[in-house]
Amino acid sequence: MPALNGQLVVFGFASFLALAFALLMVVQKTPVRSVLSLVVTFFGLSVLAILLAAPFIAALQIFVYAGAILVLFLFVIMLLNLKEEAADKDDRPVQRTLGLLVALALGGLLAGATLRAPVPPRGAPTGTPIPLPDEIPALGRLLFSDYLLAFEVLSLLLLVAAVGALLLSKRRFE
Amino acid sequence: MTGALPGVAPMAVPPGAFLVVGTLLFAIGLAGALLKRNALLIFLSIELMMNAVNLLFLTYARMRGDLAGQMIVFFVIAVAAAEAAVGLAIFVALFRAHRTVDVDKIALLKW
Amino acid sequence: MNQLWLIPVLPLAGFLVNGLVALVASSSRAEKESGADQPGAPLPYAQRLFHGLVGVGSVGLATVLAFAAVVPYVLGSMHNAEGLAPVVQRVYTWMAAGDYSVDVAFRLDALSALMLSFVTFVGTLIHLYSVGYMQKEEGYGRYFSYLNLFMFAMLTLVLADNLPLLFVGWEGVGLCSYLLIGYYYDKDFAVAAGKKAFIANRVGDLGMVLGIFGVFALFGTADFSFVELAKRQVFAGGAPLGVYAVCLLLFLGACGKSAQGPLYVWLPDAMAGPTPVSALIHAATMVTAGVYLVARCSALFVLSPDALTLVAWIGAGTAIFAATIGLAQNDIKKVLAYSTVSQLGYMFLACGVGAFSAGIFHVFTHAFFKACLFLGSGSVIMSMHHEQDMRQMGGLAARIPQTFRTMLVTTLAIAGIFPLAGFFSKDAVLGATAASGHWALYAVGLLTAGLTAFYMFRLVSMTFFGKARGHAEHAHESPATMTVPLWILAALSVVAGFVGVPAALGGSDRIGRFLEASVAHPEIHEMSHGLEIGLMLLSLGVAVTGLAWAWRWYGKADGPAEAVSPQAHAFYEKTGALGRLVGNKWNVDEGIEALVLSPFRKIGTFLWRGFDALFIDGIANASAFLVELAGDLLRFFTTGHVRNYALTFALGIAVLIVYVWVR
Amino acid sequence: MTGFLHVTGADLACVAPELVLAAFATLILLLDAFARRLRTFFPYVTLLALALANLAGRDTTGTFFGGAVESSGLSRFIELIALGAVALAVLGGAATLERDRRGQGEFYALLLFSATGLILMARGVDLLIVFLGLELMSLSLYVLAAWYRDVPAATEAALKYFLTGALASAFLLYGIATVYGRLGTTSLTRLQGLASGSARDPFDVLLKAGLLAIVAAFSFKIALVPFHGWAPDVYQGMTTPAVTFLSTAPKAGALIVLIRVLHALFPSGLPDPWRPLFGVLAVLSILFGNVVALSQRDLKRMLAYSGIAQMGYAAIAVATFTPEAFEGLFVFLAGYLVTNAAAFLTVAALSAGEKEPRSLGDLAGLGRRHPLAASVLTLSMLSLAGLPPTVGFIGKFLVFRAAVDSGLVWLALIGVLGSLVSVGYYLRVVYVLWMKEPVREVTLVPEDLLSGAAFLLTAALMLAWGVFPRALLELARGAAVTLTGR
Amino acid sequence: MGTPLAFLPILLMMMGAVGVGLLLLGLNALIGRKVRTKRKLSPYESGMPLLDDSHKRISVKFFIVAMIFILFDVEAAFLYPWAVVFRQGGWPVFLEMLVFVFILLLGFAYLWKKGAFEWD
Amino acid sequence: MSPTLAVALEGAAKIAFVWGVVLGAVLPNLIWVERRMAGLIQDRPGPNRVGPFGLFQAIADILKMFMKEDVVPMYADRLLHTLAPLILLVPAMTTFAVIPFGSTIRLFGRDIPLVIADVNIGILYVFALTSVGIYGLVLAGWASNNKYALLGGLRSSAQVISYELAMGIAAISVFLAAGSLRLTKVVEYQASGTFLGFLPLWNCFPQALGCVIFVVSAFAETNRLPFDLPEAEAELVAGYHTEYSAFRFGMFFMAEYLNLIAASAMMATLYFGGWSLPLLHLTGLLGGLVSVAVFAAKTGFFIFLFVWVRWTLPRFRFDQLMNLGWKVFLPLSLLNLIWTGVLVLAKVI
Repeated sequence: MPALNGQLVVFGFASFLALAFALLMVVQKTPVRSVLSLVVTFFGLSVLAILLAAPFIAALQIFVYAGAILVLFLFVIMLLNLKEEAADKDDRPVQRTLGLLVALALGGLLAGATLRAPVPPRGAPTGTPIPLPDEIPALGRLLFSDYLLAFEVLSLLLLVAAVGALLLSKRRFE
Repeated sequence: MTGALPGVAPMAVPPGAFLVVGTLLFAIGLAGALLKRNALLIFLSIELMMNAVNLLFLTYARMRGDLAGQMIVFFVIAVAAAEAAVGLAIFVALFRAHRTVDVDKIALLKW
Repeated sequence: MNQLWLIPVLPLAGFLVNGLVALVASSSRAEKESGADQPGAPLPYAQRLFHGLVGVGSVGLATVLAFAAVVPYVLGSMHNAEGLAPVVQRVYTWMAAGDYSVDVAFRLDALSALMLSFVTFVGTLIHLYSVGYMQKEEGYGRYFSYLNLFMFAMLTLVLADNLPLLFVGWEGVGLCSYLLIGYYYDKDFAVAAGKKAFIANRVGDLGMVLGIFGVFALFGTADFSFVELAKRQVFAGGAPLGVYAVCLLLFLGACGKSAQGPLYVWLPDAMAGPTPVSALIHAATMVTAGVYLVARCSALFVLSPDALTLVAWIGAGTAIFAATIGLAQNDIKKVLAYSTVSQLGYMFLACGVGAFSAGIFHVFTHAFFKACLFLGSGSVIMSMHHEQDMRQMGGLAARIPQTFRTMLVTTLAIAGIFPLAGFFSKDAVLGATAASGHWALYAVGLLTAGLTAFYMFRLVSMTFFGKARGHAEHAHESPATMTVPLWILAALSVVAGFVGVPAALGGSDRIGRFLEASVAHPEIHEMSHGLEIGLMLLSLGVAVTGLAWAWRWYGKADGPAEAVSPQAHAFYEKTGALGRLVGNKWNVDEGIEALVLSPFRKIGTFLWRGFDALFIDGIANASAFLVELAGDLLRFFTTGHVRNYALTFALGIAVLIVYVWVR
Repeated sequence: MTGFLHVTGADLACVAPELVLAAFATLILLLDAFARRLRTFFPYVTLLALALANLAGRDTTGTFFGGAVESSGLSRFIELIALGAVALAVLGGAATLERDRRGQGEFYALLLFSATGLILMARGVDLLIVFLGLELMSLSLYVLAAWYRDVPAATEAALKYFLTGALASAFLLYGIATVYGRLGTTSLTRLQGLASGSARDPFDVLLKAGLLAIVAAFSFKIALVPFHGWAPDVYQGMTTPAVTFLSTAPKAGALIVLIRVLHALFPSGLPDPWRPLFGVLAVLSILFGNVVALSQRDLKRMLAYSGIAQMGYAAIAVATFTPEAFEGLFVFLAGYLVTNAAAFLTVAALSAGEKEPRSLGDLAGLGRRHPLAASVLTLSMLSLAGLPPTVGFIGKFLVFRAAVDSGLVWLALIGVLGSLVSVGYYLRVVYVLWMKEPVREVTLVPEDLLSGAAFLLTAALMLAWGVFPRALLELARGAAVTLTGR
Repeated sequence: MGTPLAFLPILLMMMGAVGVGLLLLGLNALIGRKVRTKRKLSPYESGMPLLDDSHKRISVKFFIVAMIFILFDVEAAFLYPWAVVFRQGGWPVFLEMLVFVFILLLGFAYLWKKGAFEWD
Repeated sequence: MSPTLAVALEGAAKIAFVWGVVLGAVLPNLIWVERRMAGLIQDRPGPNRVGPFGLFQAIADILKMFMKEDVVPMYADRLLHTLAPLILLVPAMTTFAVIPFGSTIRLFGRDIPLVIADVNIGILYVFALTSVGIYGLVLAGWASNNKYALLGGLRSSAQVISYELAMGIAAISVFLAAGSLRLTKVVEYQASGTFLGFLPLWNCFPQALGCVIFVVSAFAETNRLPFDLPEAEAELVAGYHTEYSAFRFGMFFMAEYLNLIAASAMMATLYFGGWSLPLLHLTGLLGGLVSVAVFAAKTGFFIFLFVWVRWTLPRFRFDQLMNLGWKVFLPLSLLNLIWTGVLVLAKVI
């Protein structure tokens, strides 16, 4: 089944990209580069999303996450003129070691649990089936039925975010 | 590989692989959150964690052939945007008051 | 039948009025003074009058109501051979959750009627006394509001029909006690004393609260109707072991409040409060709450003989232990405080051998003579311009004759001299102990009686007889608001015993029969009247011996202030370390340090109780210290570094995942 | 193909309180922008909003908006809690904000938004709604934390709250994803009964881990050890009037969500690994909170640790998981609301200002200078200590009793022990307040009508609910019925 | 054949574009001259010598604009699924979206009035 | 042949065609046209030395850029300095993937739609790429270690995001009418009927407002005059590419022109019926070729418009520009959205 193999290759490529650059993001000392690494990770994730029959989400991933949120990060980094993390010796070795250990342990535990979890999971699908290849109208319908309230609440959330962000960042506020 | 659900083509890549990638990304994000010293980058790592979860959602949605997972991701992205706006504004205010965003140097409140 | 709920509510109203007025007045004063001049100036007369009127009036009115309820009840019980059924007045349902509920309900039965009568009565007298005693003190209104609040709590405790409501009063009296001990808050020792009372009471409360839950678990209710269930041995859940545990827990609560066993430590220090407070709270009423609780739950206790035995031993041990310490105290109030601890031990001893009514009888008589003694000592202290050291007194008999006479009478009463009140109640306790066959306990009780007579007469001698030392020459008698209560209480100390004249002396032990309806009365081997009278004579003899000895050593009391009595001094010198130890309150307050340093350590086992006290008090102090230390150490986990918080968060999840995975 | 949802009047009526709150919040925002002169009226407008929202709340039952939210005794309960918390924060905070010239409309708007989110979170029966409600609530609070944005401590508090909060959100999402993936839905009503009443948790490890992530995220909001780290710092640095809200209602909301989720999965009681787990969380919180509170000298910080301990008692109810425990918990939460709010209100009134630390020593002698606030603080300390006849006693009593009743004697023992330790630091406040001579001059916020009302209201409730708790108990029972059906 | 396949050409195109870009850069590096002088390499400062850190902290305005952009970007994101079901949904869906947009417009008015769009 | 391979080959062919046309033909000529026209408008000759009428000027320019030295300033972030132009160029080159440049033709027994990838997210893909492009601007400014460059980069990106919103919302009205995000569907919709009975159903008629907003925003998006503030010489030297030289600079240049072309194509597709012409329904190979020609003509018109406008209008001030974007276009685009919604619901379109 070459079609399937093709997907496998793309999957491998994209997940390598995502994981490698995520690691790079953590290891990287320069804030700007960390942000850029994450952009690449998001690109990989977006490819994975397409493989998972979610192109709309894939587009949003780039459109909102990479295109807006990370740009905001970048702006703030420049705003605050953040350069490399101070090169002086790390004075919190406990945090460093334990942090690494905990992250490893948690990753290991969750990954282990994921692999051990029985497939298929319990319960039959109960929601809207994914219509291929045109899921956007279905998403729209879902948005204006099951998720209508969530949708309207979201507008409040965005409003609060706008108010809050302006409040905290504006130079003079009275 | 899950059995083919109505309306959903079989998955070419075993879903477990996606899940593991998502979990690993989650762990890497966590590592970043615990190891970074710059508040922005800590938050950036947390954003990565949320994205990892998004991948899980999409995988589960695909496994079950249920669109709700994608819908949730949609919302999560929106929430992440709002959170980012507020969070970064906090960092700006923080920087103005402390002249740094290095979380190790910000510990007036303790004990 | 009038409304029982009015009885506690009246003092509550008094508290509110006094408290509010005092607050408003003090805040306006604070504004006027703006902290510049001394805030401790006494209040204007009109305001004092107001506080006094409200304070005394509300309690007085409650007393009237109480007697209006009690008297018909008592009279009724006299006509009714079986005693009257308890009157329970449900005011409203307080808490209800699931299938259980707790009512605000007041209960009038023999036990509460008896308690009610003397609590209100003594309370009123002491309020009255305070009007005179406190007139020069600052915070007059505050004082009366606290005192009223105490009365409210105490009356709630006494009248409550269920354990939770009783607990309301229980905590209330504790709080007031704490506030009043720390009344002279500018003095360090008062603060420390408050703290000590606090810790001891907390340990007791632990038992109390868990005991209440235990009763709930055992019987499904905490109304005192559980007593009936206990009599019929109906348990919702739990076995005899549960009963034992609940008894121990409740007794732990009682120990905390009534200063028994190692938890006695707070009571002597509590004397830092104003003297009327010591009289009311730390002698006559609150400290007897533990005895009351045990008597209240007597039906439960008799189901667990082991628990009762423990109660008896702790009571007896405390009695003699405190009495020995009382021997060597020089602070007049401290002597009385240790005496109180000792007498409380007597009461528990009685309960422990199953003679609950004897215990309550002693509570009853003790209230009068101990209140009188405290008030008398207050009068002495006031006349001595706040001197409390007996070595600075002497020869006061002529200068403050009314105080002297009342105190002499009550000293004889507490010493158990026939036919004063103390004789009958103490004899009831000792008799019951003997009847139960615990001769060792009896011996302890008897010895304690002798010691009591000794240290009490020592007090009288050092204070009123012999040469006037210090400022004793300039002493003046107290005003009438103080002496009148003294006389009333003294009179009662004389006659109160007659309600319980035993059959052996031709009486009918009325109080015992009266209480029968409310407390359990397990099988007690009847003693022959001859033996009984013999024992009475024995105890009387011991008491007289004690008195005589004290007279011999201290009656002249003409030595210098450092060694008032040459004989006693010589005795202590002879007994060496033992004497020093006793003189030093068994080194309790020096804690572990004293344990290490004391040369007495080698023979520590000889005084096992002492060791125990040292040890246990050490634990109490050490645990308080350790908790604070733990706090000081643990707070550093909150490092102020946000990454650490994230780390703990993640670590917590990781550990919990491992936990759920493994399980 | 699903159709579209036709919003009915019943749907709107169900969320009427949220609608009113959000509408007024927006109104205040716009008024602040366009009619700044009306600023002095904002507290009153806020109170009006609360009153209207309360009137708009209904006692209907059922799920609305296509199974997104539910209406029941429980949601009514959290409504009242949220509205009450905002009311107290506004009443008590208005004077402080006025003094510092920080009474911008955003403060009130954000409080209202936060309450909206809280109510939605607690009544949401879809995890997505829960998540959104949580975020709405939290975002507002993050901003409120830094309300005095030029005060370093305030921004630090906001930073800490935000970073840890975002981390908790990430874990919450992980949990929701796992529940969704393993069980196929995020709807709590559809999850109902997937686990039959077995003694052990029938789920696979991954699902357990996911559930644990959800538990952790809400334990974070509740501030249970070891998810508590943020609380002391945030309480200390955050604007006091806002802490009044933060320290009360969100905790109640998070607890309710936790119970809802667990109840949906385990309707017949908590199975094995979960019950001891909550027991452990409770014990850790009680011990840690109380012990560390003993060694605190900053009032707000002490109250934070005390709050950790108090929530430990609440966690006992979660571990017990019986109808009686829930009733007790709801009583406890309502009592905690007025008690803790009273504490923070008075702390705000009795301290020099937002830019200064609130050391315990500064309280010395304030009993005479500010008797009303001092009395309320005293009462609040007694209630927090769980002394009868305050409401603090009732709640704790019911919770502990329920625990003993279902065999969790050890938990009740720890709980009682903890509350005994706690009396130490609570009464220390009382002691300093009344029995110490002032060390230094502290300028106080002048008492105004609103804060006076807040003091009297909280005092009255602390006592009235302690002495006549029937109404409160009925409310709690009504809320518990939602979960237990009886 | 599922959706992912439809994106294959895009993937190819991207790889191609990256390839072209790298090729161009590589060619330039190969062909271009390489004479480095200090003056040439110093940042442009209108001919003045470099005085201070050239990464000045920039105005918070940019942050505010980006922040507002994010929020409206999200709003726009929600408009897409709405747009495609609009015809089926009819008036109710139209109104529901209007509510959403209206709330954000209120926020917009607030931001406007509070001076978020003022560039001094 | 497996479906994957078929799609890949077909896609590769179309990519080759599109890039061939755009990079090979349109881009060089565009540079020439622009400079000649500038000359025309400003009444000067313009380039006229290299080749006939200076036609090879563009090629000469490009070659020159290759020959130039690739200077990376001191203290600059070398990696990011290199990446920035690439980040701009790649999206610019790949935008064309979803734009249908003609109708479906039938070749080798297969129906071949004349679009590289007909994906359901359509326009979102374009916007996603646009937003990635912002990184190019910001990073170019940041990596150069030059304050003018930094400020220029930030200004450009602020400008881009400001107009992206209005543009996006304007575009949504189009999809509202078409009922799909697929650009092929958008074109089909515009070819499917008439507006008010006599106009083609091109979106530029019912949504004239949206069309204007889109066009103007597209100008801003491509940093063209009157929106070329980032390059405002007087203020910020040369904006984000102050410190760029040689072909790195050339890549910015290239990206700008590619964006211009793509924007023109988008305008043609969204508002002017794309490859369709009213009353013209040819099928088969001929129809396909005609449709490509129609599309090319429309796109060409807009390219011309771009160039024309650049040399005729004065430049905005930065605050004016931001005000226009936020305070005028954003509300107007929402108004247009509502207007379109009402039209749809009233069954006018």
